[in-house]
Amino acid sequence: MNYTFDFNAVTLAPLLQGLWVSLQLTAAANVIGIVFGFALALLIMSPYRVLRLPFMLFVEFFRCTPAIVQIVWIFYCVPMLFDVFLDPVTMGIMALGLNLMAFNAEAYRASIQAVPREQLDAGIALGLNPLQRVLYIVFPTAFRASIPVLLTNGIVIFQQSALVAIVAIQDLMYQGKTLATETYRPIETFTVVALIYFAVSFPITQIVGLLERRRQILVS
Amino acid sequence: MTTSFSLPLVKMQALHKSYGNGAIQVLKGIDIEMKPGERVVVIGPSGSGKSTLLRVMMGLEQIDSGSVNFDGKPYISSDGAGRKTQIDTNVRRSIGMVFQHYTLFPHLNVLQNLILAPCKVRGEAKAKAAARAQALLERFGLGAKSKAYPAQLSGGQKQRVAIARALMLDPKLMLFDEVTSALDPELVSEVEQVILQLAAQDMPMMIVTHDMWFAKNIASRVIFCAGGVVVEDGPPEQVLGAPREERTKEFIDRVFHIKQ
Amino acid sequence: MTTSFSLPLVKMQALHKSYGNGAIQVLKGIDIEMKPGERVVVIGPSGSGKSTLLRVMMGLEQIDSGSVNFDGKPYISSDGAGRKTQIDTNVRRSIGMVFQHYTLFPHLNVLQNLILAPCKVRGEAKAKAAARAQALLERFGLGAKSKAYPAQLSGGQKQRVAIARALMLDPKLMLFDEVTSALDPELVSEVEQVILQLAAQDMPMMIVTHDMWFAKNIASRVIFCAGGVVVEDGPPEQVLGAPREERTKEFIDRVFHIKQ
Amino acid sequence: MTLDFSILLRFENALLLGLWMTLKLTVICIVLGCTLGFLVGLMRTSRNLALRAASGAYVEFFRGTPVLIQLFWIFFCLPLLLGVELSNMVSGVIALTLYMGAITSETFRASLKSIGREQLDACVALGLPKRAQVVNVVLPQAVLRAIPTLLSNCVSLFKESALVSAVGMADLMFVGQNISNNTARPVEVLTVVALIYFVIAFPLTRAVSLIEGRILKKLAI
Amino acid sequence: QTTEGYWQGVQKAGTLRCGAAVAPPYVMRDPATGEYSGFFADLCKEFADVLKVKPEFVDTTWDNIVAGLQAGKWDLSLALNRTPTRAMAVQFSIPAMEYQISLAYNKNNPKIAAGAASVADIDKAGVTLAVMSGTAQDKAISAAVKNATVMRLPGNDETRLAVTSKRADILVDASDTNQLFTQSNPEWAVALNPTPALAKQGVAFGLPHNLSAADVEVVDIFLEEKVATGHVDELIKKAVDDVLKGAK
Ligand SMILES: Nc1ncnc2c1ncn2[C@@H]1O[C@H](COP(=O)(O)OP(=O)(O)OP(=O)(O)O)[C@@H](O)[C@H]1O
Ligand SMILES: Nc1ncnc2c1ncn2[C@@H]1O[C@H](COP(=O)(O)OP(=O)(O)OP(=O)(O)O)[C@@H](O)[C@H]1O
Ligand SMILES: [Mg+2]
Ligand SMILES: [Mg+2]
Repeated sequence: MNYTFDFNAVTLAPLLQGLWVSLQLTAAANVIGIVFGFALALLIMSPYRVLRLPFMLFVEFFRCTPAIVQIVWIFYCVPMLFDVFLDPVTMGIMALGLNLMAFNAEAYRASIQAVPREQLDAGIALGLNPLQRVLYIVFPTAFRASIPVLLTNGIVIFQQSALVAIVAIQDLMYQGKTLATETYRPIETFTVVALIYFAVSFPITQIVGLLERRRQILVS
Repeated sequence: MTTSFSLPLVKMQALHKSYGNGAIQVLKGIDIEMKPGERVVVIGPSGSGKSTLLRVMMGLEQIDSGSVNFDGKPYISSDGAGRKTQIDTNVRRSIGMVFQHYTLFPHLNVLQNLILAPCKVRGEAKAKAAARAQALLERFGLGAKSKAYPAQLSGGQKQRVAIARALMLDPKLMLFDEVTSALDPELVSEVEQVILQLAAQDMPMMIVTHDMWFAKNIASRVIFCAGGVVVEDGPPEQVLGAPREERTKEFIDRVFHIKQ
Repeated sequence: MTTSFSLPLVKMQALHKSYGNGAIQVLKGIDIEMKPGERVVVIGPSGSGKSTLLRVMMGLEQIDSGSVNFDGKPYISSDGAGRKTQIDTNVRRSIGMVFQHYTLFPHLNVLQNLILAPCKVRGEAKAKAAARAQALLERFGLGAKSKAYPAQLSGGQKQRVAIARALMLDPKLMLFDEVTSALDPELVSEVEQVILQLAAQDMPMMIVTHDMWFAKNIASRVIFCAGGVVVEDGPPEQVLGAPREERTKEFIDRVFHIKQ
Repeated sequence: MTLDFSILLRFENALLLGLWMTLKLTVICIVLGCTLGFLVGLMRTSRNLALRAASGAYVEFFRGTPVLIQLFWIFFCLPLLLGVELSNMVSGVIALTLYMGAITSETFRASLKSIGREQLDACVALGLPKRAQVVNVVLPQAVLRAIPTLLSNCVSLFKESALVSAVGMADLMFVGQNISNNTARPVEVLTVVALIYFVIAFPLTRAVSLIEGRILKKLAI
Repeated sequence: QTTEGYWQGVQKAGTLRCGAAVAPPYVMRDPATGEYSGFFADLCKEFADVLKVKPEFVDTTWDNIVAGLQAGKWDLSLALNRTPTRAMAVQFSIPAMEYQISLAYNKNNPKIAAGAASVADIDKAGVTLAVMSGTAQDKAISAAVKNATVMRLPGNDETRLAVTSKRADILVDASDTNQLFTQSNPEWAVALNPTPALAKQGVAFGLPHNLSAADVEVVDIFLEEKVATGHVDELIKKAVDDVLKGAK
């Protein structure tokens, strides 16, 4: 290896600016994913076929196509088809939020279905009405059970947010690419960018691991 | 209690129940009358429908046909024409049930588990319900555990909390479905003592158990079910000690080993 | 058996065992001698170290100090200086064990479960092992199940297969750790019958059980353990029927309810 | 605007060619990635601290950074660092294999961990030699239990492979964008590209739940 | 012999690897076959003939066309503008032609005043300029605008898509490239060559950093002749014709 490193070329300011955008995208997408994902979960579990089917299709579509295709599609095709023009960051939030919604809906569904039937039986035996059973038994237990998956999905979306660089939203990846082409120092730039992503994700994955271990102890 | 002693507390008539759209016939015509103050122990082979019977009584299952009256009022009925079972939810509230697997709500602590139903169902004030709950817990030797979460309790403690929770609604009938069979042998008796304590106060109950000693000590009447029908019904000395039916005898010998 | 009858089959000396680097002392000096043909039932409160004792005998656990001789040969030993426990794996092969939770290999069918060890350990020919296995299964009333997978069997059937699997290696001692306590009450006796059948052939065994009837019928000797030591040791009539130690009596009363 | 999907017929071959590249890349990386993942999964449960730390760092890093940056890094930095020339295909295979290895190692680790201690106790009680314990008891169960998650991992890889278009590999996504530029019909082209991905991935996800049900039933877990 | 020339090495390998990112009419990729055309691609083929090796086009993007050369993924990059900063990372041949930057836009777009002629006229807040990330036009426009937003996209496909889908207002590209774009979208697309000119640079082959002066000279001499004889102009004309024919 005859390469001489020069990390001085990597100016942190634009990268941190980009990180700020990435974090904003991630946070907003997570709000959408966590809130509307739950509504979506209820819809795909609806007893009515006509209601259930279109939303199931929606979920499966987002789960079974590459995120980059979704982002490019939403970015270019939505304006052409529907004549709506939103600023790029809003579009990015929409794309990532819809994607996360689909994945979170699945997580919610799984944990709602995992609420043991006995818990509901106990609710009936205690005279709780159906709404009270959902409110006081199903929601709290299901939500708690889904927290680790929601967090994991949240981190995944942080990483997927790098894809918006391809549609020129000025996130961390975009700033990294720009810096790399400006300075002709791709190794240093991409290494620093990767480390920044890692520095944000890693602590959260550790927290998820901790939560999961604690849950296992609680459940057993 | 307001009911006159001659009226039955529970009157089941021709109960039929199947699973899988009639594929598995579980109850094939059950008629049981239970007087107030009676403690009925139900025994029978695995799969004979004991749990199903209790679940029907609790209003947890649809029935195919038959009816149940409770305390003189119609409670459950189905005309057998495939329509939904009619269950009177007001009547249902006067029945309490404890299950084999601890069904405490894991996200609530002991006190919260106890006061959830009184507050939400009857709109009782939190403080008042909490005071009643604490008193009940003291009585069951769990006074110190009111802030603990279910995961921090032993199996026996969980079952005692579950019993206390059911009692918070002042039930007129308690159902117990193998409440000790998931417990370590050493923890069985602490739960059984609590139920015996209730029995001493003349609480009417229906109990499914495999514990011979407990059955003998708690029952005022024993019913042996097999194949979805009542095979033998009588005082414990008869059904457990000197069964008249061959099937009862064979079952008692096999499960309780008592005769050897 | 080649051993002369005066020699002990098992001789445990000053067994000490702790978990968590000495934090939890489980066995605090156990000395048990067992003669060939003896059937020792071990009883005691939960956490008293019964399972640990059997696991040590099976060579599944390291010990802190002490030794076990088997059939006159040194089998397990540890000098207490923190060095690894010495376990003679050849001797270990002459001991069989059945656990509380069916530990059949779920991806192998019944026959494959039975012949895995003989083929891999002793290099027995597949056909020969299969023939022996089939014969054993017939004897245990499982002749028709040899192609079934564990998931397709009832709990009682699984435990009988587990016993057959252990017998395939012609053990000189069998260990049973609460083999019926995870079973439905009705399935208990089919497993106990199989063990009684082995007892009738003078198979030496050590059994942990909470089933009073079974303990009485199988034991030639009962040991009551508590707090990591042997509290009482004697014939079943004594330990179960008229215990000399206060702790034994209290335990028997509580767990077996027999005295009430 | 009016949509006209018929223009895509002219590019049937191009799309198939792109799909072929995507599938080739996916299949190669599945094979290599699963192998790597299995070895790393074993390393992560190893008693050797150095092995554990190294494999842990690898997995955490690849799970903690976007695949896009991994691709960029391996495409443009790795050759410089190693001082060797790597073709696009080789770079793509390396990048996606490392990604796949990281996610499957977690799958294998979980499935190894899910084999209860009782199974190993039973092995000892039966006197099984170490080799038979691993080959006849642990491995088959670990692989069986891992299958459903491995399949999901494969679907993920298939989807992530679309990212190689960003570094200029002519996969399905790249070809799609190329066509959309030439025909000025992005809506039709991108929609069809998305549908192609969907048509392949969806049955696979269905298969996952089917197989999962079977395995759960068979092993009665 | 101590050092063997770079091109001898290529001859030994048997193929000349050319890094190609799309920018019609310089470099074009037929989506149906994946084959490359355009006049720089033609030049590359002719240079391969000189070396008596097969040309091989490696797909890439404008973002990576320098990095790929640095990483040794190919032997020369097609249609690279000569800029001083790039020259610090890679080497250049002599220019094959001069290029300038034009601005293409939708003539119905209210944000762009009718008489716009200079960069200053369109440099307003709210105006988005789409440009291929990492290209010379990217560098030039980024330096020139103060108020408008620059939207850097990975390739020609995306920049055109951005303007077509109205995600961006103006497409900043080489004037030849933009001319092709307006000619194939005559209903709405127009282009203007800003005055003063944004950049006048030579377009050349990008060459690895470690090439010796003698190796660079091989390419220079090859190009010198093609330019002088007017052969390059012929190739350009042919490429433009091809594009316009294909659009119909
Ligand atoms: N939800 C269900 N769907 C289908 N079949 C069921 C269902 N619940 C119970 N059954 C079947 O109904 C029959 C009676 O079950 P039940 O649980 O009432 O028996 P049990 O007498 O309580 O047995 P055990 O002593 O094992 O608890 C069994 O054959 C069982 O398989
Ligand atoms: N792997 C382990 N790590 C730490 N402590 C353990 C472990 N296994 C057992 N123990 C502890 O050792 C003690 C004895 O356990 P053991 O299982 O031998 O009791 P037991 O007599 O078999 O009880 P039971 O009747 O409940 O089966 C208990 O306090 C238990 O918590
Ligand atoms: Mg039952
Ligand atoms: Mg034990």
